Amino acid sequence: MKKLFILFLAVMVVSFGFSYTTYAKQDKIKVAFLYIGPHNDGGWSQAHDEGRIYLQKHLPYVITSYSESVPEGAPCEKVVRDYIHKGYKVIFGTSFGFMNCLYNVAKDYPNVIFEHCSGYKTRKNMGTYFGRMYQVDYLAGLVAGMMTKSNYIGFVAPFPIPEVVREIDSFTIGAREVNPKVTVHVIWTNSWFNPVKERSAAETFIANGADIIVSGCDSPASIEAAKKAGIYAIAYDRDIHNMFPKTVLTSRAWNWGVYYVKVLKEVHDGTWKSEKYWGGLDTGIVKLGKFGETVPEKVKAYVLKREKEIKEGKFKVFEGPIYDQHGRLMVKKGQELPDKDKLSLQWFVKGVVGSIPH
Amino acid sequence: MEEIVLETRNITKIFPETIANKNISFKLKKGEIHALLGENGAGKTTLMNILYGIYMPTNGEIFINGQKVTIKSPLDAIKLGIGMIHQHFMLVETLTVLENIILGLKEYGFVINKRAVKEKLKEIEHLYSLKVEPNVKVWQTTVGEQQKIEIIKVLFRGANILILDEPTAVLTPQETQGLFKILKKMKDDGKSIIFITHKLEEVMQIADTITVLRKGEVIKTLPKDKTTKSELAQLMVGETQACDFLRKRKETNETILSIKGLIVYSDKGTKSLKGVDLDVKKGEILGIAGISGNGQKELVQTIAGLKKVAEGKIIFSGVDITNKHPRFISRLGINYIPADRLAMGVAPNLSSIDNAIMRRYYRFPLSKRGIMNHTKALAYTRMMAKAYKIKLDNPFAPIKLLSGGNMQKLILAREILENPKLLIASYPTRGLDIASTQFFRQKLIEIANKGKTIILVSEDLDEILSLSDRIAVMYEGRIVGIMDAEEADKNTIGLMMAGAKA
Amino acid sequence: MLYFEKRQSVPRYFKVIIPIISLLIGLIIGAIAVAIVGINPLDVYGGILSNAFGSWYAFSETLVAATPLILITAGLIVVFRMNVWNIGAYGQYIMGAIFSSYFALFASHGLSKPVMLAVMVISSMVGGAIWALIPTLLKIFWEVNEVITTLLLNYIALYTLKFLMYGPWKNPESYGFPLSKTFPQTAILPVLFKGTRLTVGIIFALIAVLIVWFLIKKSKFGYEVRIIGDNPLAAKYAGISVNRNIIIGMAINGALAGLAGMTEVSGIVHYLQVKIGADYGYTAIIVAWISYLDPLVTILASILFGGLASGGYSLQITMRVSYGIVGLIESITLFSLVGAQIFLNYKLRWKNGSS
Amino acid sequence: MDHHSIYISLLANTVKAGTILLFPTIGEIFTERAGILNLGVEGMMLIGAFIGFIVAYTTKDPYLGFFAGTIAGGIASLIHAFISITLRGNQIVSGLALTIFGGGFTTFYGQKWINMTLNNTLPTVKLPILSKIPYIGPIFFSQDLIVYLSYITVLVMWFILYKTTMGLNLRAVGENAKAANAMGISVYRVRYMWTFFGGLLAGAGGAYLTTSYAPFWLDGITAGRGWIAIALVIFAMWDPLKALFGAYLFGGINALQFQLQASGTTIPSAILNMLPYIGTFIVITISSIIVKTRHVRPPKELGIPYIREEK
Repeated sequence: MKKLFILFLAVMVVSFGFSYTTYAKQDKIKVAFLYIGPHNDGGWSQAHDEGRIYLQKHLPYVITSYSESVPEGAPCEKVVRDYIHKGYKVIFGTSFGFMNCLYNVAKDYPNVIFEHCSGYKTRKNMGTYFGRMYQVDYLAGLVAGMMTKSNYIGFVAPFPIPEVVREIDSFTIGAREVNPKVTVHVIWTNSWFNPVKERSAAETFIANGADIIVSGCDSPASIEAAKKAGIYAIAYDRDIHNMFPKTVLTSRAWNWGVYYVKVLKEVHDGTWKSEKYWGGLDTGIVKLGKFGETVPEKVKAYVLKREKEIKEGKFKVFEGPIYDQHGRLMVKKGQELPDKDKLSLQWFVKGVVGSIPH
Repeated sequence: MEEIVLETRNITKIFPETIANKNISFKLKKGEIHALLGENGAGKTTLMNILYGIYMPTNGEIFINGQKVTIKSPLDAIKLGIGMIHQHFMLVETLTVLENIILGLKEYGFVINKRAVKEKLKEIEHLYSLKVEPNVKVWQTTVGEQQKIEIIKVLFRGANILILDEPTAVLTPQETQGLFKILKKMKDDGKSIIFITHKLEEVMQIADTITVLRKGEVIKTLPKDKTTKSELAQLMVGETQACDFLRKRKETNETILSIKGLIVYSDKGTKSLKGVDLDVKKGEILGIAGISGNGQKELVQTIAGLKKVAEGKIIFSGVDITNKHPRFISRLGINYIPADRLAMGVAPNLSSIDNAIMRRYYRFPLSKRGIMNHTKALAYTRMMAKAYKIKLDNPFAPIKLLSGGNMQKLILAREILENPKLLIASYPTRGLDIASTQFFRQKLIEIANKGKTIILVSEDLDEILSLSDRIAVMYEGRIVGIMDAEEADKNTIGLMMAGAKA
Repeated sequence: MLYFEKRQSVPRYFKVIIPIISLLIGLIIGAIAVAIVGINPLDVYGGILSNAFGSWYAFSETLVAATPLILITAGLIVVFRMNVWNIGAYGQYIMGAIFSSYFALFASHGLSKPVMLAVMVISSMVGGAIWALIPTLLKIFWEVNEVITTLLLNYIALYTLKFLMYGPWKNPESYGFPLSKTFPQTAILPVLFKGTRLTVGIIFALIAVLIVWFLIKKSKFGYEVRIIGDNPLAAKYAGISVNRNIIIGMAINGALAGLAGMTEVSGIVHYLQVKIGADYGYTAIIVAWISYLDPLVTILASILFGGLASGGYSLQITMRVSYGIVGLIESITLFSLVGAQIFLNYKLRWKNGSS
Repeated sequence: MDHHSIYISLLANTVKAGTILLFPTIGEIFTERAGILNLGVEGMMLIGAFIGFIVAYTTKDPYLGFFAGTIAGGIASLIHAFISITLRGNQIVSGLALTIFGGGFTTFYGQKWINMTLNNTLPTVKLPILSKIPYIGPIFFSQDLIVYLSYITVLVMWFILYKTTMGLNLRAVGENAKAANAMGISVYRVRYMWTFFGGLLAGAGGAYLTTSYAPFWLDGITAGRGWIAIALVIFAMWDPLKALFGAYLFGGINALQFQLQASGTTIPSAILNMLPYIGTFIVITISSIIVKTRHVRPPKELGIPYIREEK
């Protein structure tokens, strides 16, 4: 036992030696990104990573780094503190689960700037950011509503959180605007990224007669299933029109780069302030992807008209009257659902078949 | 000139720290029955395992039909025409008789040709009057049938050299005669047979040539016609230690243990005890005879609380101990030396101390309020080793490193030191050398002379006859007869062991 | 021909040297794996070392990761010694977190900090123990294989947690996100050293190890566990109740795993969420084995593997070395260790084929 | 779509999903029959899935991918075979190590393959005549070739186990290695062979997953299916034919939860996700009780190393 202990001490001593890493002074701003999945996951994290690369290209005074597959629990804080110890000045946490981790660390490092995606907690040195994807979802809903023949649309959804509920609702609002017979069916996979479950869910929809599959998850598995069955799909996260030109009607895509550039410019100029950023179609942080080959011009024109109206603020997705699943009037005519309620949305609009646990 | 089918030259087998065989040379002639005679531990089984490719010899050579051979595995042995019938049958219980017979054979096709197998079975039945039911699972057959299966297995492989390792141990005297008939028939067919045993009578009855082994060495090879039982005994044992058990019988008419209508099921769900009634009198040595597998093990384990009673009652000194906890029973004064020491009697990888205190570790002074006193445990073990002459170099070393005799002594000491009123000893001398066996028998007599009651289970009829006051015979889960030792003779007991009513 | 020959005695230093060599083999093969993808293994190991032990902060983080490992391993040792294969420490850990969180979230009113923490400690242990006893009772009564049931119960515990997080226990102020409310101050374990996240949880872990050490080496229970582990038939013969001891052992195991869950939510995370340290339950199995089921050695081994895990995460930052390297090193170490067990009982010998 | 076609289509998917489990279950049955407990199924499946994916991706041939994944699973099993057969190590721990190894290996080397998609997956091949049988045809005989291979595997392996000398040797080795050895059977060889076979089939299950069912790569894509396969071995009571029902039953429970959601149930989805595991848990408990009362035992020497020369 004694020997083991001595060996252990030796290891300790040696490893202290390693810690004397040189600390190079640099004028460049070091920026770190935390991803919940692999940087090349083809979905959420990859969209952020594309944003990071965009940032790197556009601002010469920025150095970026990232950590992928960062666990949301205890290890997250260590990763963040390690970055800070290495001189990183801006930390982007790109998943909801990093919120409390960033919030805790931010308290200890008032000179480091923290930006958290999709959460709600802020500090003086910690802001949040997100995009109004629901606007794009609505546009995609228009496309789907006009393209479906069976009027049965399947939505493969990850978790019953407001972000996703909002997507399903706005999509349904769009689809039923042009086709009141449409029903949107929901299956929760309880996972952001699980191709096997996503495929099973899509296949279940197809068996039940769906002719359009909407992916709310981060892998293209459900789109793959749609392709096999020869039906349509609507993609999420990134524009993957190229991969499935015949299947994908359109994509709801993130474009984080514009925001990252905005933040770093502010940081560089010393004008950055903590805020709760929620940009819409007009900012470019969210966008509608390319239309599929089979989408008729008539449909495209209708959708693009609406897109323009939204950008100009003339059209609002969550404007009443909106009824919930059970037919209750939730938003009165002429009113719009306030942002606060959008952010905590926990009910389905009329036309959705599915349930949210309470 | 007689044809030599098998010859060994200077076979030596060294196990770590023991030499099991030392320069063993002997010759087996065609068409003879060659007995290898020796006490337990004389190295007979090791030698046979070497011939059958289970062990590799450390040194020495083997010749088959004059050709030097290397036998690396049983497959090599089978190819050379050697067949072996092991002391513990090599049968797969969950397979059918037929499947066991053709196990490892390639002659019956990739897809098993059952019809061809059955035809050959018929042939053998015709030749040797060996009849078995091919489609029954082996676990459903009796011990006698299992030996038949083993013999058929060997015949199926066309063996010319047969090795039988203590084949009569599990047979009734009558079944033994049946076996001998078959062996003689085989011999007449030109097969050569090696017959391993320690029973002099059998040797005299069946063997043509006898090789006596002692302590791993060949003492002498001699033809049966030119020797006598007493000479063989002398050769086998070496210098005999004079030993006389002075049994002072203190039997009373008081019943200490009373068993009524005991029914117990085996793990497989069959009845292993089918209604046993037995009264044990205070101060007697009751021997239980029977071929193993007839319920002796289940009976004593049930008394010790290790098996569940389905029906019936066990009363000990007026206390109902039916289905009571084993510790409750041992605290009442029943202690038990199990049949298989490594399987049940000890925890082989633990120290001698841990094993020595197994019966009293939870009591003061070894244990107090759940905390153990290791110093006291060591002292207790040392005391035990001294009192019972157990050779214990390092009490902290795993007990499996002790010799069989020492281990058995430790178990005996452990049980006797609990000061039992009733001691159950199951096959207490199995696998022990002569000195240890004598030591054991003497100890048993000694404690019986002090007025303790003993139940002795053994398949060695001589042991039972020489130690017991009364003898009960078990057959197929029942006690078929009880008699006073003085009135008993081997023949009647043998008949009862085979199921004949007293 | 190479063959194994039975040993009569085992040199004492073998038990020290085998785990060390096994770990070295794990590291060497890990190094080869890293080199194949074109990264300098020395950089990788240097990185792991400095990130795990290179500074007081790094070391404190290693201890944070070691805390649940020590607790879980201490319990595993008890049941592994009886040849009961609890693979379900992860589920028991989650249940401990859930049970203690219940009190932190819904019953903290008016309780002082010491009382609150005591309630949480006890409830987490009860929660873990209950989850461990389900497969134990099934094993005892119907011989249901505990490897499978404990493993399935991990999934069931995880989905129970998910159900609570998306449903009834969701914080109404978290905009519907799957988090509980943050625990009140009274339900948060005090930090030992300022500037670190090291809480009194590590003290719980050390106490647990001492208790298990005492139980195994000094108590009657430990003696019975030894006999059961070596020969259950002999145990039965000696009047030891095998089932009772397995139940006690699994209850201890589950309770300690549950307590580990409590130290995580109350000490580190401060609220309940879906992801709370998934690897601990499995890593603890390796730690238990590499420490030869010796409770005191587990402290060292836990720190080592806690450091490997903690350092491994940092590698992703510095060198983009996939976290998979940790699993590779762990598994190869374990393979070597299990394979090398044979040298405790056998010697490798060379013999010419013909004799 | 009418209800008939919904169910037929769902059942056809169930068969497909069940195939992922069927291969490893059959493999583990034979490994255990030889007396070797390999808890590394999950790890071998992951390796099979990973290698299968890479090969299918680079060669653009899903069959080649499936074949390569199968072989990879077999090779992975040899680690376990060496440790548990030659070195007589603890099979439970070695199996766990194999599971961790599979996860670590594929995570480590799989980094750059994550989320790449196969363009060529296994094509559906409708069998002539058979696929025309009402109900049965579209469910069982309008699948890809590997699904048909799984049917053949079940039947052939059942036949081998009970009707051939190879199967006889296998059963003997798992029940009583000493006796088998005495009859000239090489216990080591039989055990190596069937452990390898188990690895092949575990690899096949994994490879089927990534070359047909979910043609992507991601960490831990098998998501515990290896453990379910081990559980199904008990359910099947070590009989290849029963494994077929077990695999499809599990696939069925899995499909059921999605169908319930699609038809708008109010049961929380986390509870529904739990169903397959609770289902397996209950099934294992019930079949263990049956095993106990019916005296269908696991192979007697399961998990016990065989040592030829021992005294």
